[in-house]
Amino acid sequence: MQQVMIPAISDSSAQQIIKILGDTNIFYTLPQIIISIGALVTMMIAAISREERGQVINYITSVFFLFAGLVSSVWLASLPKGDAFSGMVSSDLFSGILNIIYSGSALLIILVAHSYFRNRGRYIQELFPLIQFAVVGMMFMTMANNLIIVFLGLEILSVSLYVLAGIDNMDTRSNEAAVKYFLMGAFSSAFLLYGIALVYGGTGSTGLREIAAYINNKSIWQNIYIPAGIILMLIGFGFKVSMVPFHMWTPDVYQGAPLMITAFMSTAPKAAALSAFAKILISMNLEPGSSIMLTNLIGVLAVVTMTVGNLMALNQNDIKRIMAFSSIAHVGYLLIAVCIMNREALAALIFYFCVYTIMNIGFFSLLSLLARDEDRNLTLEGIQGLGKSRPLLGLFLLIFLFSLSGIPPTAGFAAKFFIFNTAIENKFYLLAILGILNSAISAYYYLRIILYAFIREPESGSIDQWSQIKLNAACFVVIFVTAAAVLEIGIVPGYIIDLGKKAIQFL
Amino acid sequence: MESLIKPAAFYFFSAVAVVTAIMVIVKRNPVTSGINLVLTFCSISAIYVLLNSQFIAVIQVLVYAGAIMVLIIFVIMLLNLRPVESIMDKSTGVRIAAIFVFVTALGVSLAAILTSGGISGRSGGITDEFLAKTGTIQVISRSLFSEYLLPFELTSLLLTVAIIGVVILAKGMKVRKKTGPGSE
Amino acid sequence: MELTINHYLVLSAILFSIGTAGVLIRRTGIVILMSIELMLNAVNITLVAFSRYQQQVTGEILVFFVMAVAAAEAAVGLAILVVVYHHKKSVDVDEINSLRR
Amino acid sequence: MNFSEYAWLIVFSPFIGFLINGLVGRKFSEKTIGLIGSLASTLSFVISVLIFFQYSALSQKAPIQIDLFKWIVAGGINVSIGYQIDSLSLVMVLVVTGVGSLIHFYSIGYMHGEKGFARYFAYLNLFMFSMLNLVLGNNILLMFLGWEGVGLCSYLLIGYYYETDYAPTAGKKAFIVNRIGDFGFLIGIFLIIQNFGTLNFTELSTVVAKGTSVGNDTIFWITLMLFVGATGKSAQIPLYVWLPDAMAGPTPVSALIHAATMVTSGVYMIARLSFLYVLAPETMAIVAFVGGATALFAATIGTQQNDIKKVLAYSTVSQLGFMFMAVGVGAFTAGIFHLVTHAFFKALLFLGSGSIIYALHHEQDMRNMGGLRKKLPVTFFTFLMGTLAIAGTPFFSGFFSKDEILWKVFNYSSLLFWMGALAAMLTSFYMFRLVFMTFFGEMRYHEHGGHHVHESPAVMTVPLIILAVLSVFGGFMGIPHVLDVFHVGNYFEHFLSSSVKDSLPIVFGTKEEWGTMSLSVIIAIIGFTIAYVIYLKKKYVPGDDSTIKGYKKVIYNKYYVDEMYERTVISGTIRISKTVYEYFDKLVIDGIVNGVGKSIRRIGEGIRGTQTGLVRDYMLTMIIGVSIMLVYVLVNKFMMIRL
Repeated sequence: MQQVMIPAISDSSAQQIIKILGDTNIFYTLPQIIISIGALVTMMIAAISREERGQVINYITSVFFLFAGLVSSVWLASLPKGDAFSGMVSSDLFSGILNIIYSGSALLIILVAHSYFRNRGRYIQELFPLIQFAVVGMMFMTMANNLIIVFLGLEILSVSLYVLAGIDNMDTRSNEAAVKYFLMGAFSSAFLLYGIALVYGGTGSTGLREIAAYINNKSIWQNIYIPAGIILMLIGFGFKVSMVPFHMWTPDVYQGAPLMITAFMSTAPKAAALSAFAKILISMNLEPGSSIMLTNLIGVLAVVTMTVGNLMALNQNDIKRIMAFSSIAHVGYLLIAVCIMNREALAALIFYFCVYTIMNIGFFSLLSLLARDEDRNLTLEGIQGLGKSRPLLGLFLLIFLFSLSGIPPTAGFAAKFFIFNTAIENKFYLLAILGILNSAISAYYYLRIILYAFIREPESGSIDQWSQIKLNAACFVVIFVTAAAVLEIGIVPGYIIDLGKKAIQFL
Repeated sequence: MESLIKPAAFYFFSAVAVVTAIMVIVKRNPVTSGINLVLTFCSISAIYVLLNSQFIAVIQVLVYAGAIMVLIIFVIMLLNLRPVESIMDKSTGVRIAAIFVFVTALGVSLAAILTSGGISGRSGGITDEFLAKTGTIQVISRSLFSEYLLPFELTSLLLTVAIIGVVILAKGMKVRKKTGPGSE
Repeated sequence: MELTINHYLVLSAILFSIGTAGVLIRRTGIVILMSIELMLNAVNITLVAFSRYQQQVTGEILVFFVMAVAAAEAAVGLAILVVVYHHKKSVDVDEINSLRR
Repeated sequence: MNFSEYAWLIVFSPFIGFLINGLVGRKFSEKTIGLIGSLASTLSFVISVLIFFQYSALSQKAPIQIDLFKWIVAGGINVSIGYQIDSLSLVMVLVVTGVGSLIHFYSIGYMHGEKGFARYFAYLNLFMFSMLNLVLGNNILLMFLGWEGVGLCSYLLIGYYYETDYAPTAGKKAFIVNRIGDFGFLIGIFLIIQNFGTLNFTELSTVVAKGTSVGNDTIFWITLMLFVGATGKSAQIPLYVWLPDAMAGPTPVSALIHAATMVTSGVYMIARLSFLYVLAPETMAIVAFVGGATALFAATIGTQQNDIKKVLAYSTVSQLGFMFMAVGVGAFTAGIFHLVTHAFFKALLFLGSGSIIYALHHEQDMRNMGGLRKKLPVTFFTFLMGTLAIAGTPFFSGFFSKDEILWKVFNYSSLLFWMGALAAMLTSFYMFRLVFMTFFGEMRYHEHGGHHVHESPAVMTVPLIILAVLSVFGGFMGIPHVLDVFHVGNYFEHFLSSSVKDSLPIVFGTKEEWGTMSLSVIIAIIGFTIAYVIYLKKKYVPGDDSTIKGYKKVIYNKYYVDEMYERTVISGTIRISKTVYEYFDKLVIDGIVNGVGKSIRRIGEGIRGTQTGLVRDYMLTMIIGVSIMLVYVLVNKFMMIRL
């Protein structure tokens, strides 16, 4: 029995450490390293300079580092799969695509955030390092092969987001968002941790591969710790993606946080949490049949989530709140794919992430042009007459909202189409039918926004307000690129689906 | 006699931990809650000693009792928080019902644990004898700097994020941008 | 009389429940934060117990990281609460309700 | 020169028009905008005529495929943006572009001076683009794309007069009802992918022809779900409610979208997938009876309307019912034939009513019309031709097509035949009622402020005349067998046979065919006579109810009793139909549709209360969720132990 110790102890320890450092394959974490360096550099710049020039330098620096991170993610995605840090993380096409989504969305958001925070009147340069750290956390979550890494990545992300939500410390609404988000987030991460502990206790390991090997030998019902632990982990991730009944923070935090922070929170972190959870499930081989319990549970949660999200959105007046409920509803559609839990469904999931991120960022960037008075004007009445006095902005609004409600030929339609189609192909008829019915309901509140923007007469005074909007170049580029992508993906979605399917092969 | 010391110690420290934990949540004065929480942490540390993980026991005292709780109590003092009138409020009935449900759920799951026959994972081979020979700190630190190098680095990242966050939140607090009904 | 792992797990579950109860019944933000710390500690007991009874170090190392996380969360959480106190002169979470419905 | 190579231009020409008018249209004069829009549509028409002549000369009429590019290639499905030209799509394209072009020209006159002239033409061209994708697409997904596109344009055009408060609401209603239908359509598409693995019409029909292993149940569900989509788009029971409201849009839009083209796309879809539908006789029966019921039901409501456009709207619903009845019994050719003739005369009637409304400065209530025969001679004459056609006067186009439907239906079920016959009688009644109330009798319109009623400009009357000619003579392309004394043959059926064939066995002989034909003539005359007696001889004008709105006020004001009293002079059928309208339509159907919407909103309002803003309440919800989920796991565990 004495011989089964871990090798690190039996050899000469110094040699062992050198050997392990040699096989770390550190380049597989290149995007994280680049973006971390970027975060540290921007943090320094923020500490040194408070001037307007410092802001611009900081902005450009963070754009540069995120872009470098994006490029290195693309490069990593093109490499064959490989492990790093003695199997703690692994790089493959799946994580590559998601890393591209994270760094890309952060890049787009920073491009817009610069002008947004200038207009808001409070420019906080530490915004940049925090967003970059959050991206690093998300990248580790997706690449993780070990529950410890998932947990730490999630915490890096969460802590950054708590602070980002409250970043405007002079705005009471932003403070309130931060308190709510922090208290509930810390509460839910205790559950996540308990879940990890139970899974560890049940299987004797925190590594996903070892856990999978254990479960393959026995069943998850071998020991009650394992299913209970998975459920508790589901709660932790469910909180992050705002799954009902862990969604209650979403509208308040989305409404309170500064607009571009809301945009960031509503896109990449959801993809990160959901993809990490999906990866955990798929690497544990919990495909349908092996676990009816999970399939049923997630199916019910999916239906409840989208229904609650859609119903609550119907009577809202604040656009940020509408978008919060809309994001809850979208998570419901995503959970359908998680529920099916086979490889095709995961390809549809990746596709949905891409599309959802693009259209949400586009829509929020458009809103950032209209935001006044710490976003308090972003209500339905507040955007009255936009379509008439600024037809171009109106056109973009139309494109994003049609995409969000899933009307062809926009990307939103293609994304929903693939999810529902996968559901039907795998004989999840009820889920598909309820999903489609839900997306029919959702048209109502997106349409309300359009109705107010186009059909209601502008309020007196808002005409000057609309005509005063200056299209700043970076913001316009983001809006234009996302709108074009929404249409382009809607018309030719095939190649991204193919990419998603390839990505799943690597898992 | 020897075999009775460990269980007796366990029950004693468990009782202290549970009682002080309850004190944390029922005391009206936040400072009292904080002091009780320090006691809870210390008894948990003793439990770790019983489990033969002295290293964790030591850092438990250092980090929790020594750092985190000092910080919390410092903030309580800084804000000069008064004891609350009552910890109960009108919707407490519902809350207690919910806690009851939750505790029941947890209790039932414990029942399930007790019936399912303990741990089932693979054994790592690090026995108490081995630990006594090598020393806990050596074992943990070797793993920490080889196999668990990445999480260790991530921890530093996490702490950096926390520091930046605290700096952002704290700075510029004195400047009021505007006054009026909106800013309260 | 032998101490089994179940003893430690039950203790951990009890402390976790007490922590949960504290989060739910208390209105003072800082006490909620303390209750959350209590919950994390309860999980730590589970981890160490599993670790020892499976003769591994993984659980203990995880505890190490949990402590770091707890410290980070406590720091950020306290900072947020201080900011709120600055505006509202109170850390009662029931008074923080301007965003709703 | 092979014109079919230019088929993509049919589709994209209106799109180019849309881009020009939509992007830079505001800078042009009205004339330029109108010409760009109309010529874009006319170009499509010209190309389709050229292709039609080339195609009809072919001896082997195989479908021509034009694949533009691969659209979605993923896993099992392979969908391209591609168009298919065969006899069925050619007929549809000719109707869409032909009638569409006329309406474009007409709009130049009708919309003169309106705000957003360029926007109107841009939407109209976008509609043409979507509609042509719908009819020419070689796969169901592209068809669905067009299907959604036309719905969108319909929504935009109904809400065109956004200053009024009812137009946006009507647009929203149309949009949402259509989304419910589309939900069925989408499920149908998913089921086809799952079971057949292809969405291409030709491949699909080859798979089906080879004999498929797909079970009858599955085909039943596929066809039924697709039909749910059709009921939404083509305004059949129970989803017809949006169409009468859709009349809030400009009248040319009503003519083009809500009469001639878009609303018929459900019929086209069933004809296009006829190879699938014939495998599901149960669905066919449902289609036939829903069609029959709609035809009869909408016709009864049509008799009680006083708004000239509402009469025509219910008439459209009723005529669509006839088409569904035809395709439901398996007489696909007859259904498409009626679709074509209906497009002629209904577009004519709508444009005629538009001409009246234009002359009377947006007066739509027939009680304020009358005696317009002399003031608007061209409109009157052409309108009369349209009325004669729809009423089924012998040798007018409607006679041929409606008679063929009734004859085919008679072979299927006599009950359905009598429903159709009754609906035909009511059609004749309400149409002549409309004509008598509008053009005959005394003039009840008060000219004021120097506005004189005068005939519309030529840009509006010329399309009327062209459509009148088509309404009168259009029927001769499909002469029924018994009337074919010169043995020219039924050209229409012959042409269509290369893509659609009837599945209905003809069980009766020539004698019965003569019988049904004479019966339908008699029926038309009965309807005419009743209308003549009531509205021309007795000069009855329905009471003024402009002060009341909705059924509630009717009851509260006790006005309803007075009205019932007044109605004792009118025949019993009319009274019943009035009741049907008041109670069934407004209360039940509208109530259900609005009620569902309202109750959904109310639920939303209710659960909104959970969002209290208190973070502790949110945590409480979390804990309850956690508890339920943990208990669920334990229940599972204990069930495992039991097993």
